[in-house]
Amino acid sequence: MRIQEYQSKRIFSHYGIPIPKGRVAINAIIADHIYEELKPDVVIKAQVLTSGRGKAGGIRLAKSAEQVEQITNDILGLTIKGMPVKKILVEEAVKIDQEYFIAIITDKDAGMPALMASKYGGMDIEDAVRENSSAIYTLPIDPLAGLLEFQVRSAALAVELPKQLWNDFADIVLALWKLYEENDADSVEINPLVISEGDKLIALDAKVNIDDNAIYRHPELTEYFDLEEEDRMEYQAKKYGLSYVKLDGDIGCMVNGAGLAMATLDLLSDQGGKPANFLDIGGGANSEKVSSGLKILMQDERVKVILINIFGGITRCDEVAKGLLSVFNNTTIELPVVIRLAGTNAVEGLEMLKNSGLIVVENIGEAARISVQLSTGSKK
Amino acid sequence: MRIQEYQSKRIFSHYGIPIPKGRVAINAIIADHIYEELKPDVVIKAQVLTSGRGKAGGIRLAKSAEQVEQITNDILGLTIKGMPVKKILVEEAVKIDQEYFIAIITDKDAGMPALMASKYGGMDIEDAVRENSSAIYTLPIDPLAGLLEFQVRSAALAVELPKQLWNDFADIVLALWKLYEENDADSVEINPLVISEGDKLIALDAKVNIDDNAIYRHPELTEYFDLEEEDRMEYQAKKYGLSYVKLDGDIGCMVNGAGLAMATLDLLSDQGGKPANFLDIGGGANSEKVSSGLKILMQDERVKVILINIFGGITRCDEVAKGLLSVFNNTTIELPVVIRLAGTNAVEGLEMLKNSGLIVVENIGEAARISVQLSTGSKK
Amino acid sequence: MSILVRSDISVLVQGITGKEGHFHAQKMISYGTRIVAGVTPGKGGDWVMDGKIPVFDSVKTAIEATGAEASVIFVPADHAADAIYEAVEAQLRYVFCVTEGIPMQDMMRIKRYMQTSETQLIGPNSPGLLSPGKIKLGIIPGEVAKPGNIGVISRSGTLTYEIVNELSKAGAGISTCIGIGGDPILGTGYPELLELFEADPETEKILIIGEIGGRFEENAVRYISQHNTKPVYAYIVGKSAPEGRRMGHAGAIIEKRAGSAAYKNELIKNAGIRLASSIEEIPALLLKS
Amino acid sequence: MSILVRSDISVLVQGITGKEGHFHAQKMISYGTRIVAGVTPGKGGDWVMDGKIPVFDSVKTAIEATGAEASVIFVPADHAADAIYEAVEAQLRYVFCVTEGIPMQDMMRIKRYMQTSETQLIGPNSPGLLSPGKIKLGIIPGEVAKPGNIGVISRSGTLTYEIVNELSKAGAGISTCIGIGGDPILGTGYPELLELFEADPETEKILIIGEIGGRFEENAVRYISQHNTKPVYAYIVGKSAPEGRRMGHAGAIIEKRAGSAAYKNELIKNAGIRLASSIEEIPALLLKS
Repeated sequence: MRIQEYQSKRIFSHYGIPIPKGRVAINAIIADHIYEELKPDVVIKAQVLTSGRGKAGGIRLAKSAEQVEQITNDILGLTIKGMPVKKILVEEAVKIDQEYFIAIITDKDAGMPALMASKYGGMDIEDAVRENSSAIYTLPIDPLAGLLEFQVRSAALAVELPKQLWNDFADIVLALWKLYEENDADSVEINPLVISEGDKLIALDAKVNIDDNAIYRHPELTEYFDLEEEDRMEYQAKKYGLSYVKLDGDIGCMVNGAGLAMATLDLLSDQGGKPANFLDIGGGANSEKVSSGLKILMQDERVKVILINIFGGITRCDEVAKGLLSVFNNTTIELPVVIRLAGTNAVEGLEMLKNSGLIVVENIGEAARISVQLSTGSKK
Repeated sequence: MRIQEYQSKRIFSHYGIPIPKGRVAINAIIADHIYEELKPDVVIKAQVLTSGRGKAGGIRLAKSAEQVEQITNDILGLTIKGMPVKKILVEEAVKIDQEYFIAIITDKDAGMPALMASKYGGMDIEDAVRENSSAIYTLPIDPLAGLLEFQVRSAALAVELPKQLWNDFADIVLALWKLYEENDADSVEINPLVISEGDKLIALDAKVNIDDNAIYRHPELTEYFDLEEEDRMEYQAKKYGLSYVKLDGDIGCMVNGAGLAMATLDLLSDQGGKPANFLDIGGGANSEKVSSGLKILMQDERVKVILINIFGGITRCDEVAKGLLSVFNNTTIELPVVIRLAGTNAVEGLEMLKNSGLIVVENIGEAARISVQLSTGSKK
Repeated sequence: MSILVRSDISVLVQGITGKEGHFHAQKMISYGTRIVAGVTPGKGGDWVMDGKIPVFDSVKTAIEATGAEASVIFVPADHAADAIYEAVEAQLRYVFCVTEGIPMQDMMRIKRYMQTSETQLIGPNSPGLLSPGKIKLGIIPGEVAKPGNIGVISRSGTLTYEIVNELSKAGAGISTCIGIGGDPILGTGYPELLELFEADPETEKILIIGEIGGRFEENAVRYISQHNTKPVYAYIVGKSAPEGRRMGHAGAIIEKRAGSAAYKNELIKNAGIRLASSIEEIPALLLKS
Repeated sequence: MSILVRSDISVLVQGITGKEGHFHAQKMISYGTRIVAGVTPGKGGDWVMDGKIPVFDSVKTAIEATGAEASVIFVPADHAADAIYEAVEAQLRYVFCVTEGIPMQDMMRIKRYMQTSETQLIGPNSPGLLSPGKIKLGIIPGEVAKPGNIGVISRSGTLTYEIVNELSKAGAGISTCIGIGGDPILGTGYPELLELFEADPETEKILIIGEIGGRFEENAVRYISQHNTKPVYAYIVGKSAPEGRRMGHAGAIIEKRAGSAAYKNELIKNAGIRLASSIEEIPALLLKS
C-alpha cells in the first residue's frame, strides 16, 4: 500500500525526520490560507501515487497569492499517468544546496532489507542510475540485527556527505529504519534529502509503501488508505477478499488461482483479445465469493464478454456453479458468458449450469479463443 | 539499578501488564486516603529494595481504617535487612486462586536472556527451587530474534496454566519482554503472577532491575533512581565517577583497578582486618578523582586507617601524589595513612609525598599488614 | 521415492483443527501420507480424524510423542511466522508452509534465523509436494497426476494442477511435483530442487513453471546451465501483465525489467532451455523431445 | 611468537584520536607493535603520531589501505558496540575491546551476531595482550613483564600487572599475558586460550587469575581437567567480597553460590590445580614447582 506524500511526511515527522513546513489543500482558497502562513515563497505539489510528477508539471514554485491561485488550479486540473490530481501539498520553499537520494527497500531476491544512497538525488536519479549503476550505493541490512550506525556512516562516506552533517544524517537514516521496521514497510524513500542553508538536512519528499500482507497489524495506518485513489471495483473486490487488478480491455475474467489467472490473460492476449481485469477468487472459494466476483465483472461497463475459468482442486466446481446461479437467477444476463470447469466436481457443476445459457467449453485454450472472438465480434 | 515495587508497577502499567489498584504513601494519613478509595480490604507493602519483606512482616492485610493506621505505622517502623522502610504501597486486596513465578533474566554465563516460569510462585519460590530444581522452567531467548510466541506457550504448558488464560498470559509475557528489551533491563520479575476470580491474571509484585551500564540511554528512568535508598558516600562516589561499595569495617581503602582492590580487601581480611569500603579510582585517574576519593574516605567516621594502594600503569603515580597533596595541604590529617605506590612514575610520586607524614610501604602484603595493625591497635 | 522426503516419512500438521488444515490433512491421509500428529496450541489432548490423529499443544511435544520429521503448516497468516519458528526450533527436517500472506519482514527475519538451522523450509504460499502414488504433502489434488518421469517445479498452485492434468491426459506422468510458493521471499528456490531432480533416478525430464517477479528463474537458469544434464523445459506465466501491479501472488509483480516474462524468456532461450511460449504448447513440447 | 596473534601482525586502533586511544597507540608503537592505521569516524584523512599513522573514517577503508588484520578498540562505551559490529563486519581476524561499560543487551546481540563470524573478540573490558619483547595489544604496561615461560590468563587489569611484576621480581618471565575482560559477557573465555597455551612451545606453565562472579573459572577447570597437560596455577580474587554487590567490574558480583570465591577455589582444588590462596603466595608457588 503506497501512502501519499503529505501522509508519509506526517509519519516522517512522528519519527523526528525534518520536513518542510506545509499543509495539504483541495482548492485555491485553502491553498491561499496556507500561503499566508508560509510566504513569501511556497512549493505546490500534486498529491498522486505515481512517479514523474515533476516532469508532468505537478510540482511548481509560487511567489505570490496570485501565483498560488493560478498554480493550484492548474495542478488540480492535471491528470498524471492516468491519475487525476485531487489534492495538493503547499510547502515553504526550501533553499537547496545539494540533493541526495536515500531509501530503505526490501530486497526480495536477497531476502534482506537494503539501504540505498546516492549523491545524485532529485528528479534525475533514474537517469543517473541508468547511465552509471554505481551512482547508487547499496548495502544489505541484517533483518535481525537491524541497521547499524557504522553502516549509516559508510553510506554518508559513499555519497560524500560533508562530515559536519554525519550525526544529523545518522539520526535521519536510523529514524527511517525504525519507521521501516515498526510499520512493516515494503520501502521508504527520501528523494531528495537536501542540504539547505549550509547545515540543515531536510526531507523534501517522502515515499512510504507498506507491505500489504502486514497492514492487518497496523490498524493506525488504515487512515492513510486513500479510497479516492482506489478504483471503485478494486475497492469492492478487496472488501470481498478477492484479488482484483483493473486492466484496460473488454473481456471480464474470473479465475481461481493467481498463476492460472495470469495464464488465462496471456492466452487472451495471444489471441488478440484484451482482458478487462485480473480476478483471482482464490483457493477454496465459497459460493458468495464467486457471486461477488461475478457481480463486479457485470458492473463493469467496458466488459463485452465474461470468461470464467476454474480448475477445481480445493475449490469445488459445484460450489462455483452455486455462486454463479445465485446471480443468474436474479439478473438477466445481457453479456455472453464463457465458462470452463475442470477438476473437483466439474461434472456436477456443469450439470447445475446446463440451462443457464452459458457457453460451456472444455479447455482453457478453447475458452480463450471463443472469448476473444465474442469480444472482437469477428465470429459468433 | 533496582527499582522500587511501586515504580516497577508504574512501568508494568505502561506496558499493559495488569496490576492491582493502589498508590504509594509515606505516612498513615496518606495511607488512610488511599484506603478510602480501595476499601474494604487493602494490602500494605513495605517499599524496600530487598527480598524477604513478607517474612519480615513488611506485607500485611488491613481490613479497616484503624488497621490501616496501625499497620502503616508498624511497617514504617521496620528495618528490613538493614534498610529502614520509608514508603509503603497501599493496594486493593486481590483474591488469589493460584500463584505463578515469571521472570526474564540476563543469563550472563550463556550470554543470552532467559525466560523463567514456575507454578510455585509466591514467597516460597526459593524453597521450592532448592528442593527441586525442575520447579522452575527455563528457556533461552535468542537476543536477536527476541522472545517468540511459541516459547511463551511452552512456558504456559510447563507451568500448567489453564488453557483459557494462554492468550492473556502471552500478552503479559510478551509485554514483559518488550519492557526488558526497551529499557535495557538486567532482569524483570513477577512473583507472584496470580489467577484471581477464576479468569483474571494480575501481577501482584513487580521487580525491575536496569543494567547499570545502560542507564545513560534511559534518562527517563533516572527519576526512579531512589536517592533515599542510596548510601550518601556511594552517591557521592558515583558523582565523581568512582566505583565505591560500602562495607562494614574500619580500614578505608583506595585502589586503582577492581581486581587489585579486591585483592587488597582479601589481604586485609586474611590479616584479620576489616575494610570499610571497596573504592576503585579506575584506570588513568587524574588528580581530582584521587582527591575526591580521599575526601570520601576521610568523611567516613568509621574509618581508623586509610590504605592507598596504587599500581601505576595507565595511572601515573605522580598524578596520584598530586591529588593526595591537594587534600593534605588543606586539611590536617588525623588518621594514619598507609601508602604503597608502584609502577609508572612511582619514584616521582613518593618523592612528592616524602614530607606529608604518610606511612610508605613497598609492597601490597606489607601495606595490608601495617594497616590491620594500625586499625586493631595491636602494634604501632 | 519422492525427491526431498521419503514416502513413509512421519508428518505432523500445524493448524490441523482449522478448516483448511483439517480438510487437507484428511486428503493427505487418504492419499497414503503418514500423518502422525496435529498441532494446535490450546487443543492438546484432542483427537481428530475419527479419533485416529492426536493433537498436541506444541511441535516439540508432538515430535516427542510421534517422532514426526516433517510438518505442513496451515496456520493463519498472523500466526504462521511463529509456527515456522516453532518448527525450526524443534528441528523438524522439512517444513512445508501452505499459508499465504506472511508479512515480508517476518519472512526475512525467519530466513536469517534459519541461517544456522538444518531445517528445509518450502514456501510460504506453497501448494506442497506430490509424488503420484507415493506421498502428498500440502494441497496439490492427487487426482491430477499419474506416476511418470517428469519432475515439476512451480511457483503456482492451480496453474500447476492445470498443466499436470493436461500432461496426464496427453499420456505423460510425474515423478514429483513441488511448488516453491508464490511469495517474494521463499525458504527454498529452484536450484536446490533442480539438484535433487538431477540426482533422482525416477526423473528424466524437468519442467519449470515460472512466473513474473523476482529473480527466481534467473537463478534457475544459471544453475541449469552449470549443473543439469537432464533436459529442462520451462514456461513463464504473466507475459501480458502490466508493470507495478501485483497479480494475485505477492511475488508476481514486475518491479524491474528482470522481473518481466520477456526478460526471463530471453534468458531461458539463450541458455538453450526448451521454452513453451504458451500453456497449450507444454504437453506437446515435453512429449516430442 | 605470541599466542593468538603473530608478532608482526598489522593492527588498527579504533578510537585513535581519543585521549586514551591516542596514548595507548603511542605506547604500543613504542613497544614495537605494528600499528598501521587508526579509525575515527569523521576524522578520515588526518594523520596522528607525528604524521606517521593515517586515520580513516571506517574500518573497511582502513583495511583496504593498510591490510590490517587486528583491531584494538578504545571507543567510548556508548559507541563501542557499534565499533565491534563494524570490526566484525569488516572481517578483522582479532578484535581486542578495551572499552568498559558496554550495555549487556548489546553484548548479547553481538555474541549472537558473531555466531557465524570468523572474528575472535577478546573483551570487552580487557586490558589486552602482552608477549614480552614481541607484541603489546591494549594497555598492559610493557615494563611489568620480562620474557619467560609462564602463560597468564586474567579477568583483571592492574591486579595482573601487580602479579606479573612480582613474578618478574622473583625471576619468572611471561610467554604471553592476556586479559579476557572484567565484564559479565565476554567474547572469549578461558578454554580457547588454555588450548592455545597448551599448544604454545614457549609456554611451560599456565597461571589463571580469576575473579568472583560468573562461571568462567568453572568452565576453565572443566577444560583443564580434560585437555591440559602443562601445569596450571590459579588464584581467585574477591573471597572477602559480600554477596550481591558489584565490586567494580560488571562481572565481579556474586549472584549465586557458583560465583563465590569459596566455590571456585573448591572446584580448583578438587581438580588438582595448584591454588594460591593469597596474592603473596603466587611467585613462590610458580617457582617452586
